[in-house]
Amino acid sequence: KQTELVFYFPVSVGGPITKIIEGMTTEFMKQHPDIKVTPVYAGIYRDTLTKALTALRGGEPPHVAVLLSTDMFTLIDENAVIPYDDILSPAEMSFTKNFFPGFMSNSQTGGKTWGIPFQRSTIVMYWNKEAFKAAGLDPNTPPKTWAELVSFGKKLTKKDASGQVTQWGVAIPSTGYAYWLFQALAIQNGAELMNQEGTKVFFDQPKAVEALQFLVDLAFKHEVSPKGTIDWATTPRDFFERRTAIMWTTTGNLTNVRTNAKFDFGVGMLPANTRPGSPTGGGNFYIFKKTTPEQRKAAVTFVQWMTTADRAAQWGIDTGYVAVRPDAWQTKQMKEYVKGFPYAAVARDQLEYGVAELSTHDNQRVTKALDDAIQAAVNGSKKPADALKDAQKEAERILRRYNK
Amino acid sequence: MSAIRMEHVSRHWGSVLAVDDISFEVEQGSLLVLLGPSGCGKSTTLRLIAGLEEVTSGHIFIGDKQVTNLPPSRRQLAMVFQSYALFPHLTVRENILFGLKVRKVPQAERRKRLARAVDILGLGSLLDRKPSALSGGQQQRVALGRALVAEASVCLMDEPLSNLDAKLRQEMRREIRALQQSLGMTMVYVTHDQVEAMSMADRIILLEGGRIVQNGTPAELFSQPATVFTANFIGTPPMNLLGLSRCSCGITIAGCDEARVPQADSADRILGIRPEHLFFDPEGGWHGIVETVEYLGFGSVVTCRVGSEALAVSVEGMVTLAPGSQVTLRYLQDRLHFFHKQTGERV
Amino acid sequence: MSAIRMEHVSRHWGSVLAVDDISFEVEQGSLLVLLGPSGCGKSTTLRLIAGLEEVTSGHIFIGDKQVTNLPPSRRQLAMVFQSYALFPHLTVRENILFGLKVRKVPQAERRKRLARAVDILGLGSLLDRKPSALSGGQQQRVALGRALVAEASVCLMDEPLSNLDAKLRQEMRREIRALQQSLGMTMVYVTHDQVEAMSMADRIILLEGGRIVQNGTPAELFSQPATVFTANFIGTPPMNLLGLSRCSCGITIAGCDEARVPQADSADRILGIRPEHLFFDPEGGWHGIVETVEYLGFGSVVTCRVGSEALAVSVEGMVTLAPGSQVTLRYLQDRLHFFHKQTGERV
Amino acid sequence: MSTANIYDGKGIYRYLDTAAAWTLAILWGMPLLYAIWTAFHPAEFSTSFNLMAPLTLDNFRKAWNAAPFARYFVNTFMLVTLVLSAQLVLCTLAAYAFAKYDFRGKTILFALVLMQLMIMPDVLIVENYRTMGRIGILDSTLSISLPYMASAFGIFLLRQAFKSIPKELDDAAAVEGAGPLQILWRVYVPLGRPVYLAYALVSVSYHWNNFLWPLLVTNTVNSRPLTVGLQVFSSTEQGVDWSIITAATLMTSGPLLLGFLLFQRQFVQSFMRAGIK
Amino acid sequence: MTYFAKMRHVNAWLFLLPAMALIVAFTHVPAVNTFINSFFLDGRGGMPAEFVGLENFRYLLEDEVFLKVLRNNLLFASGTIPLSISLAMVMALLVNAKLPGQAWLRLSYFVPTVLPMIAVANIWLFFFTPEYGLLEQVRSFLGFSGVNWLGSESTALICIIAVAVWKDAGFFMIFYLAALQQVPPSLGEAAMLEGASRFCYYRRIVFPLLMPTTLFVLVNATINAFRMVDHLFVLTQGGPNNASSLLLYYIYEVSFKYWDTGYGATLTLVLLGFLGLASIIQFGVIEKRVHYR
Ligand SMILES: Nc1ncnc2c1ncn2[C@@H]1O[C@H](COP(=O)(O)OP(=O)(O)OP(=O)(O)O)[C@@H](O)[C@H]1O
Ligand SMILES: Nc1ncnc2c1ncn2[C@@H]1O[C@H](COP(=O)(O)OP(=O)(O)OP(=O)(O)O)[C@@H](O)[C@H]1O
Ligand SMILES: [Mg+2]
Ligand SMILES: [Mg+2]
Repeated sequence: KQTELVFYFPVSVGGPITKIIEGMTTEFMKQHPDIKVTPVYAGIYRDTLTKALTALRGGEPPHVAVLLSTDMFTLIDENAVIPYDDILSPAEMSFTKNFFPGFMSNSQTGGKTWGIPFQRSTIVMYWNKEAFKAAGLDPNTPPKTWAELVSFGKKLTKKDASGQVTQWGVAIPSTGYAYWLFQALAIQNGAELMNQEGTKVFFDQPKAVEALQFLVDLAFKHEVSPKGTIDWATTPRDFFERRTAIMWTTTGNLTNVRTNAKFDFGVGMLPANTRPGSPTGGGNFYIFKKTTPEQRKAAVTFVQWMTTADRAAQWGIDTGYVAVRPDAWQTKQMKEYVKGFPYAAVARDQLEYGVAELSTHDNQRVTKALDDAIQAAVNGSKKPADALKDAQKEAERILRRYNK
Repeated sequence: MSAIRMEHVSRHWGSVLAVDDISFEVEQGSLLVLLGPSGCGKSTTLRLIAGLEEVTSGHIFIGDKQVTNLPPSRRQLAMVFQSYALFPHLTVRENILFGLKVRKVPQAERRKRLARAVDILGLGSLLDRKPSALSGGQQQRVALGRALVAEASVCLMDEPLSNLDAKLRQEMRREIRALQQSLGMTMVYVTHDQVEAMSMADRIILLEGGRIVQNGTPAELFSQPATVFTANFIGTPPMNLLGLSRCSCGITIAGCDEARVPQADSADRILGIRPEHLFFDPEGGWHGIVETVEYLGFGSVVTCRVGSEALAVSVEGMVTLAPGSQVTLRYLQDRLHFFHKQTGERV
Repeated sequence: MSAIRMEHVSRHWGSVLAVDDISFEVEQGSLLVLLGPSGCGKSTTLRLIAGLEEVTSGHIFIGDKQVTNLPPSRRQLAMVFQSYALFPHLTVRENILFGLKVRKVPQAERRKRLARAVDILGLGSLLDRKPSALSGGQQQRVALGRALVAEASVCLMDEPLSNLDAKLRQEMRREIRALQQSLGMTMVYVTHDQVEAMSMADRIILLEGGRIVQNGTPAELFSQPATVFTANFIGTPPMNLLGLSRCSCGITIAGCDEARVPQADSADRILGIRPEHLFFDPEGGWHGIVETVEYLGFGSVVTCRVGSEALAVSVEGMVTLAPGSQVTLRYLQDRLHFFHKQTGERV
Repeated sequence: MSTANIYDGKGIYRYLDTAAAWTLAILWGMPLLYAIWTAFHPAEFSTSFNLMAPLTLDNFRKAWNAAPFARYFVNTFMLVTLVLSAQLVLCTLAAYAFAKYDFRGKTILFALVLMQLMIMPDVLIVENYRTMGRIGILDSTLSISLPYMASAFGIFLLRQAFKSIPKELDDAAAVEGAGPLQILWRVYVPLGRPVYLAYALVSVSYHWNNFLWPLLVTNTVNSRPLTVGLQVFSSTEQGVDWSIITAATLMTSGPLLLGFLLFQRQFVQSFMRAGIK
Repeated sequence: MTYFAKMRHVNAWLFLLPAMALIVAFTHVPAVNTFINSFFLDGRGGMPAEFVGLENFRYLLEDEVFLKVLRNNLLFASGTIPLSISLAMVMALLVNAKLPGQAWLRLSYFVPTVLPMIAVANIWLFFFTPEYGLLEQVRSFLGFSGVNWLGSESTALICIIAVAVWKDAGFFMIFYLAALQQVPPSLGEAAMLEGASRFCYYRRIVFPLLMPTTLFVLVNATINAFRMVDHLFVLTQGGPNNASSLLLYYIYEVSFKYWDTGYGATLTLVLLGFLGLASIIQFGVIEKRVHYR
């Protein structure tokens, strides 16, 4: 008799990625005829979480799901998922050592492993080499520091005869995942935004305020970036349309940029201020509590199958996400790929400076508070310090019940 | 046996006594007209018979069966409505056969009855049209057809002609009457038009305020109105109703010493005299002054003032009397009517 | 001076000649009726005068000014529509004053004119009601009021009474006529009802198919119809139009040897004789058989067959002649009309 | 239809009116025009307009392959059918009761029904979601349609329509021997046709396009209607690709658009005859 | 009770039962439950809900997001309602005037109604995109300075309003069109004979006659103003900094993203309050003034 697994996943690319996942599950089922996996494609991360939790409330959650690593606390609080430790023996748990530790830090809490990295990413910087050339910059040298970012940006910002900007220096999105991009700036400025337990946040510390101030200054003071919020969804298109010479976005966009950019581009680590760094991001495999023992076992089998070195490598190649384990980078196909396209390794290299993504209890709400603060600041409607103070206050109120 | 019998039937809506303790019978095969001014309860009476309204009190019999509590669908009668109530979405054929289909009459029987009705009413070429593509008269006939095929022994009609123009109305009147007589139907026919009533009815029931004022043949209502109300309601133009006064020379028309009315037994009467029974005649005894002259197609009506009263006089064709001219009037002696001044009842 | 003059006016819609080369004049202070069957172009003619339609060709004068190309708002005339066209959201007062407000007539003047109209039409108690709270007759009066206060010298009316019941219609007829005369208005009045036309008009223009058939006074149309069409259109019931035939003893009514018509100069004529001019008289020369008897209120119409023709005879009051009875008829010798069989024109 | 209004612009005014009308029309048609442009051209022309741009159906192919639109179509189609047929039956019966009968509590019941005009199921998503969970029909076409099946708007509209049917027709049918249901079926329903048509079109376009509630109660492809599918499809981590999105948009609203194009005259007329005022 | 009366009651109730049951189950019961739930704080992870009295309401008053969203929604309503209604009326008048291409005009005005909001919002997203979006291309053609339409707190809500107006106006137009066709042409002719100008005719005759339609449309527009949130999902997700968030969208976030059902219920209650208030005002006050039949 077959064990049935419903599997929610959020890879959301207008195109082949759903097909890739479906292909992988089909392949998996061929090898494991006793398990039947139904992949359900559920939109972006946030929607997928909403769906999964909504389904949980409705009594029929999925059995396995790829959800943001940062939603771990939320899922625990909702009593939605079980740790892998409850399914596997300690010996069997050793497989978690195969993954980059940078990715695992978001996947474990209280000594238990709740998620297995799958579709992981970090933020990287893309730049338009042609634009660099036109601005008299070396197309192969991206900005390494905030100061360079500003000075390069000034050169890259082009205006037409009437003073209208036709090309911006840099675009750092402030919708969709505003908190994530902001966290990168905060890390680079030496600020941690939360504690390990996800019960405290430090939004209004001076270093964070400075980071936000920097983001605001890019638009208002240095005028190298558009004023107001910059839309996550349209930023890649801005880049393709040469409306911005540099953009910060997820490594997950690598393949997208490769196919759509009609010019030579570069991919690099984010510039540093007091230190380099980027938060990790992306999704982990979670196993839901409302499952039978057989389903749990089957789910683990599925998860482990999906994250073998070969498959992690292939997944990375197909999508641009970071292959989640070191040995994946040693596979033949990956080596070849990196040889042909060295930028594929940038994200891995940056992992060295990776920091766990902002993740707290009631994560959606806390990040929403931070998002609002960032948007208020880049809109000029609040001073960065005030905005972050408000966000801090709001976050503390939300986290009150987890601090008892 | 009477085809319909109403026994002390009333229908009240709150304090509105639409029909108030009415009793009458309709003879098998006869045509009864319910006549009266607007709001007098004609439609309500008819709808009570049909079962479309429920009685407040009283009993209704159709044939020898009490139907007081039966729904309309089980009273086995046919009805033609003021606006015909043809189903606009059905063809003439479907309209006529509607009831038979609903009653699950077998196909063969349906065909037979349809053929007969179509034959009688001359609807042959119209069968596949929708009512909207028919003239008023044709619609009328379809409505009749629907009533015919039901082969109900009683047919009710609520002002079926009031939407037609004068000419057509006259034709349809004749047609309905002929049909009723030739098929021997019992018919109750509602109208507020006394001309229609007079020209069609075997019997007329005149209603006022939910009560029966007079129940008689057309000739009776015309020549012996039981009350001032009847007198005033029947005839075109209506009967002149004149106040009387007593003066030195006897009883006269009010306000005029010399227009004597020797037939009156008291000044406490109202004198009724039809315009048709007055003539301009130099030898007449009443002197009047012409007030207006109206051409009414069929003839003209001259209004004259005699004393303090206005008298209408019917004259044929067009008249050329100028307002203000002096006239003398003669009346038919044996066509005077007298009513009590207070009760309005015939003396 | 004529108040309105139409010179060879036509209005065509594609191939429809709604109004076809019409010329006439309306005398200052008179009432002209446009009469004719449905679709003959009456409304179109009126709307051409008002400027609501454009002429295809021809000229229109109001007073001594050519208005052919002026918009309606600048022709300075008043119009009463068939459906009154009262503004449903305005009170009676606002309806009446609408035009004056639009034309910025000073307050004092407005008040004066309103008071006068209200006085004439007896609308005093209705001023604050909405049209929906008025009876048909009252609405009619408001529409008249609106026309009155404009104090335009010309007033047009398009079947203003056709929505009213018979009784009210008769009253309003009288009222409108009295008003028109007392105010000395020039009025063009459209109707398809010959009785209305006859009882109101100073002059009647009878239209058929967009052309003028006869233009004359009511008495002329009645007593000297210019064509068979007029003869058939005027009078209730209409004139009997009888075919003639020639036999051994002279010219007779078609199909009957002995009903002689010595006045006829040829059998190629149509004989017209009004029902009012026929009498049952044992000494009469025509023998007939009663076919139907109809009571029509004002009197009765007896249809008799003489030869192959059917004759209507008017009789006063109710008649009790049974269908099938034999009668003899007498006619007024000087009231016969003859028309050409082919052209239909009066001989 | 109506005769010409004498105040309709003449001469120069007519030209001004026409210009105004067309300016507005172009403004209003812009999004659709853009969608058509973009969907039929390669991606690089989605933001720049060049008359010489090559035509392609690629975007449609990509969109069609990128998500199970066939399934979504089936789901939406079933949803719309289910909702509409339930609405027609339930609203007809209720409207008939309200229009024909006089019974105690009628006013109160009608007021209760009318409340739904204000408090639409769209607003009570939280509670209704719970209810669906309790009945255990989440993630099904039934759960999307259930709250909409008894529509106050439908009841109201049909009641108006039924009330405008002459009482005489009802009486005539009763005298002819028809019972209440027969009268409903043979007289009221056929005569309400324009209203049914207008209502059906409104209802179909509403449910074809409804989003928030289906988003909540559906989890999987098995029940997900087009709108939700489209949203899931178009919200990507990688940013928007208008060529594909417009192609998908045209695809999903195609049937409805086509239906309206074909039936627009009847639609507008039935609206007018329905006397929705 | 007489036979007839009994029949009436039984039949009427039978016919009403199915519809009533569903309406009660999905309108009245949830409304009451919402009221009850607003006194509870939701339990996490399957814990039972906790009775907290008026705490949710107290929080309502401190919740800046709520206050902002409420303000937005009122602005949204006061933008969309008059705009969409007046545009609908203008469209109806234009379409009714038998101008060249009438059928196309009607089609073009009405099409937004048929398109799914969620889909067209993506197209509007393009229009509003800074730098190269359509609006920007037009703007730079005209030489004004660039605006980040959706990204700026001051314009995001305006964009949201614009899309809503675009969507609704054509739908309301149909109602006006239907009403306009019922105005007898003779009223216009009478007014013209009285010397009324075109403007005067529309102002004094047509608009007052359209009042009942306006009432109907007003009710619908008001409901829509509190119901239409689909485009938020695509255009702004309520941002930036909640500048374009609306009440129902906030309810969705609170209830389905934060799973704070108790507070969600409290917010829903506010929404219901607004809808109720709107209906009372509209039916109570305005109807008295517009009724003329
Ligand atoms: N459903 C009802 N509710 C209350 N009163 C009614 C109802 N139907 C009729 N009436 C009242 O009963 C009285 C008689 O009405 P009915 O319709 O029988 O008059 P009618 O003689 O047919 O008049 P008409 O010639 O105008 O048709 C009227 O006063 C009317 O207002
Ligand atoms: N707008 C129009 N377009 C085309 N034909 C028209 C128009 N108006 C009137 N007609 C035609 O012109 C002819 C005369 O119409 P008109 O309305 O003047 O007749 P009428 O004498 O007033 O008839 P009725 O007594 O029925 O009102 C008719 O054949 C009619 O069909
Ligand atoms: Mg009646
Ligand atoms: Mg006419």
